[in-house]
Amino acid sequence: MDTLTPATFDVARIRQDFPILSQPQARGRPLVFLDSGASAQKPRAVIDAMVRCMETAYANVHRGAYRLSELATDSYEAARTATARFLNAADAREIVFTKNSTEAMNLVAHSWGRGVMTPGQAVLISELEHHANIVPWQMLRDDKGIELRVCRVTDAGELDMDDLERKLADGKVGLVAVAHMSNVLGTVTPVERIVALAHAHGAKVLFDGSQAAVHRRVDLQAIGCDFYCFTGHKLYGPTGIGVLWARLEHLDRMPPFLGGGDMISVVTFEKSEWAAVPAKFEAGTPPIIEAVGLHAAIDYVTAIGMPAIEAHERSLVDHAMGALSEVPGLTLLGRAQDRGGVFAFALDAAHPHDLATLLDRAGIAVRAGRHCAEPLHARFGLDNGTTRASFGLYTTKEEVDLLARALTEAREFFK
Amino acid sequence: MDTLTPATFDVARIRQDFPILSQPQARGRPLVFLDSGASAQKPRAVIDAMVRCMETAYANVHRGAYRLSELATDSYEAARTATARFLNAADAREIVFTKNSTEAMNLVAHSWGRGVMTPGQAVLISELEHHANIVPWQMLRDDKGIELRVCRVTDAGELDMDDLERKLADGKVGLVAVAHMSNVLGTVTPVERIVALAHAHGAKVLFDGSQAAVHRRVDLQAIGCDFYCFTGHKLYGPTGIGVLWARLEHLDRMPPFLGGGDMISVVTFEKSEWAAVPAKFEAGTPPIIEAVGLHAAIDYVTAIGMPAIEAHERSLVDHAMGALSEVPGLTLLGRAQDRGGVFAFALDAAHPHDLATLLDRAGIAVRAGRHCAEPLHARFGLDNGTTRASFGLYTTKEEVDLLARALTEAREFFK
Amino acid sequence: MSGLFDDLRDLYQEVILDHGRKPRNFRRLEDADATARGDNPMCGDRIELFLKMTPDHHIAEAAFQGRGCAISTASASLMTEVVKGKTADEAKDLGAKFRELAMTGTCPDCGAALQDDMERLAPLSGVHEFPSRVKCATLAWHTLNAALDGTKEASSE
Amino acid sequence: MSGLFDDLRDLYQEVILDHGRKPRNFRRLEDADATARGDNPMCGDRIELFLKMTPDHHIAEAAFQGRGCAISTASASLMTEVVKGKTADEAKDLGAKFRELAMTGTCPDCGAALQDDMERLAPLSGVHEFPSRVKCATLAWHTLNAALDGTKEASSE
Ligand SMILES: Cc1ncc(COP(=O)(O)O)c(C=O)c1O
Ligand SMILES: Cc1ncc(COP(=O)(O)O)c(C=O)c1O
Repeated sequence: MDTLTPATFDVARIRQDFPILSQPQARGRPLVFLDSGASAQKPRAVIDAMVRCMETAYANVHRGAYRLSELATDSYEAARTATARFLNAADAREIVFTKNSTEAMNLVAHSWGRGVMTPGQAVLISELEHHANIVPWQMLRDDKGIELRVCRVTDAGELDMDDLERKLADGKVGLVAVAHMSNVLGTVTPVERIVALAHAHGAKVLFDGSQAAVHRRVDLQAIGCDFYCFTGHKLYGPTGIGVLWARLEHLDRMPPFLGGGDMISVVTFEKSEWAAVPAKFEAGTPPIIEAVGLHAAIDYVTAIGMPAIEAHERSLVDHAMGALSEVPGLTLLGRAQDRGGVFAFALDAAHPHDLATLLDRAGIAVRAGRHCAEPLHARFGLDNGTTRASFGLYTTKEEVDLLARALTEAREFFK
Repeated sequence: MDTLTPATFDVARIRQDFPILSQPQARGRPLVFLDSGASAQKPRAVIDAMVRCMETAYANVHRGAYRLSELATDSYEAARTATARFLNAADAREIVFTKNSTEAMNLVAHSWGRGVMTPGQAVLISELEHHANIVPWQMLRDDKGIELRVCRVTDAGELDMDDLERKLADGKVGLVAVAHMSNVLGTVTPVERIVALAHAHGAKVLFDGSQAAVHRRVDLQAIGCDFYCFTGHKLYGPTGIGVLWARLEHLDRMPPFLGGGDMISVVTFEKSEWAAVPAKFEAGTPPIIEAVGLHAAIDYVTAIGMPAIEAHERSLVDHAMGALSEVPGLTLLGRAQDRGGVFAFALDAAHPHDLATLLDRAGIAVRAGRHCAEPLHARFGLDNGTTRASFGLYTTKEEVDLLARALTEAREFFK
Repeated sequence: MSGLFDDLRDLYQEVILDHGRKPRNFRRLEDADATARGDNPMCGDRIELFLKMTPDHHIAEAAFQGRGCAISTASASLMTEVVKGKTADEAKDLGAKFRELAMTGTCPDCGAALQDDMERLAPLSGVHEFPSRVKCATLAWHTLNAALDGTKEASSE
Repeated sequence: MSGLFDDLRDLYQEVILDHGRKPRNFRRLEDADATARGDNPMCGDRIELFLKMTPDHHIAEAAFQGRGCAISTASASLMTEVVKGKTADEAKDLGAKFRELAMTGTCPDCGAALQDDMERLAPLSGVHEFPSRVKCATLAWHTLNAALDGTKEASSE
């Protein structure tokens, strides 16, 4: 599969873009960062853009009557345009900046769920969701009498599409909300098919792209969904910024979520009139410096090329499937056909938490636990959680090999 | 009043801490930044702390089983502790990080307003509020049948305390929510008296400290209120982070606002159990880099000393009152006894927007409009808005003088 | 200090200041055939526009009321002058050209037919250097479109 | 690669690994006088603790069930051994001292009276170098307090 990686993708050079990767860790060991699925490291370009914003072009945005504020407004809106282009959205006004993807999904649950859906309708999620795509719908269910349905996941860790169709059949589902890529199984879900099925049954579709948008080119026009979200810090950008995309017609219908400055056009004590989209959903001072950082992150991955990133990752995934399958006593969670660089596993001899502590000593940063996907772990009978290794564009095959060797040795340690 | 400024407060030296202040502006003019009330500039210490976090110690927080994640968690929690100390809060768990103060007030409106208050109760705000402290309560009113009362403001721009008491008298007010300092009038409200009155009538008290926390030492134990909030970017910190403080007993009673990762202890599809405070209110990946930046900002102002900052500002305010009173045709909005460095004014010959454009050409950054306080401008019959100059700790008397001279000349220009 | 604002004479030409101070056609037309309200929520500018049409669908009279900065007031004032005698389509076309002028400072394809009108509006071309002020200059024209289309409300956000 | 984890023998001493693999008193006591559940929500560790008391209020027997990492399992296992024969106050005092040991690696004021018990627990002192693991070691002791106080639930967040 190596041939899929274009010659231009030089992982050694890419690693030099990330200052933290050359920071010596405890006892001089290099950092082997295999937790990018939780949050990715930041390239120099992102750090520099944020610094430049703060050192030369910072002011609050909008309403600014002076040059510096216009500059800041332009930077902020340029980030919106870049985000729209990154997702191939039809209109930059369809991009709402939130604080993370959790807020994006809560926004939809509040504003679409409480403002547009009606009691008796259902939301259909799946067993492989992150808590961010479970809890807001539970709150909606308990608050407003919206039914919550859960699509099954097969033993291979894929969405059970028959079950999805069954659960859509009665036409009560108003919204299907599923991950574009699982943060535990690595599974990439068949988004076009989901959209076709859902729309055929009168349901809108939200994809939680928190993981997927990092690993693949997302083309919203091709996918055809209604809502999409992702989060800046996993895309090599800063914390404090997330993205909700929604069709303009949906945003127009939705009541606002947070109230405050910048989201109204007229305020009296009796009544406020909402501003136009997207301002309606961006109350208060937005994440200005973070938008600049996110813009730089988008430019960074776009310059490398999402297809090249995807190809690099595919070859890493194939490599990891081989290397991990040779670790004795290791059970991999999920074996989806279409998957990204996230591997959760259980090792017979060691509790995930003990294992993570051991690996940390070898300089390998992996996460232990249930990765904000408790129901999924329950589904697979793994209440102790799993250990998870997740890749970024800077991950190398050597790191994957080191992980496999360390796992083998860890098993000896605990046996 | 100069004598109130301690010898240690050296504004020239302080200005060197802010890289943007030495950036030459259009046509080589130095930047005269008089819009700190909208958002303040960032000192080198804040920028460096954020860079250091991204270059050497970044990972997602909590649940981390490896050293880097522990480091990041420690930094994040250290920011919480520093914030608690900054406000003299009794317990660091009373600090909830939000994205800005707008979200903080929305959190209270949702979680306290919808979860704890009961229909028939009232929220009492005032005429001098920022939209962030108006709109969430209007939404609560329209959603849940909570009455919204508005305390009058006197012609001097102070809260009408008799009116406040009258509107508390029937005991129906569950929450008084007012600004600690007005972002238009500069008025500092009598927080202790408000708390005494409100508590005597069975109402809880929220102060919007977005402006006040920047200019004065806030001592929550002395103030005695129930909720307090401020926003990072006005305190020389980054965008993307705000602070809600609330008494532990209140936070414990409040249902969560946003649902997602990190805010639950047990999740099944049937039911989720909420995590302990403050995690319950911090769904999703928090503003990690921003918390580090805010911590640096708090350390920065604390090292200078909030009393020194207040004294510097008092002397600036006195100076400005003198200088502006000599500008022909200028009407100052508000003449409160206790006030901070925010001046909104109208010039007879010029519309605020035209005036701001003119001043911008002179390198002076001021804001024109209604400053997210439309009802207040209506109260004073200034539907055209005002021009506003607001000070930071780096503001000098020379800048104030330049403003006054530029206003005088602008009046000539338009006459 | 003297001359601090001299280079702003490009933006605030004498014509602008004059129309800003003493707007023409600044009144309500009680028997208007078309009206619309225009808002610029960011700065609070607001105008109400009144049109009277001739039997053969030309603009017989245009007038406005409202509040705003010198630029939006002057722009509305000049507009009420130049649209007089035009058909709806002609007026809208002129508006489109004017918006181009306001945003870019020039209007390459304005053509000879519009030359006189564009010369009257040219003093406003300075706004293109002040992006946040462009919408002040275009508010009146957005409102004109709304009145002619019967949509009643316009916003220049 | 060999020896990659050698320096982790401080944390995972043979005693810990042994108690982790084969916890002592790992069973339900049907006729317990006191029980409590302990949760560590962050990592999913969970224990259920059972106590039987003597007529004169000493711990006659302690047992537990649940799931957890080697450290939390070993800590619970060791605890059920050392608290036997102690009064509630003695057991709680020992727990407080142990928590100090787990957090700092030492316990200066443990005194001679506790010396034997602390020596049994000493293999767990290595956790103090792993802040995120301290709560694994202390979960059982939090749960013991809950059982003795009758609060039924403990959490080591
Ligand atoms: C008094 C007051 N309250 C609230 C806010 C809102 O702050 P933010 O935009 O950071 O949420 C501001 C600043 O805009 C303010 O001045
Ligand atoms: C699939 C998925 N959804 C949602 C989230 C939540 O993202 P955030 O914490 O940035 O809101 C994550 C990451 O934690 C994720 O992996």
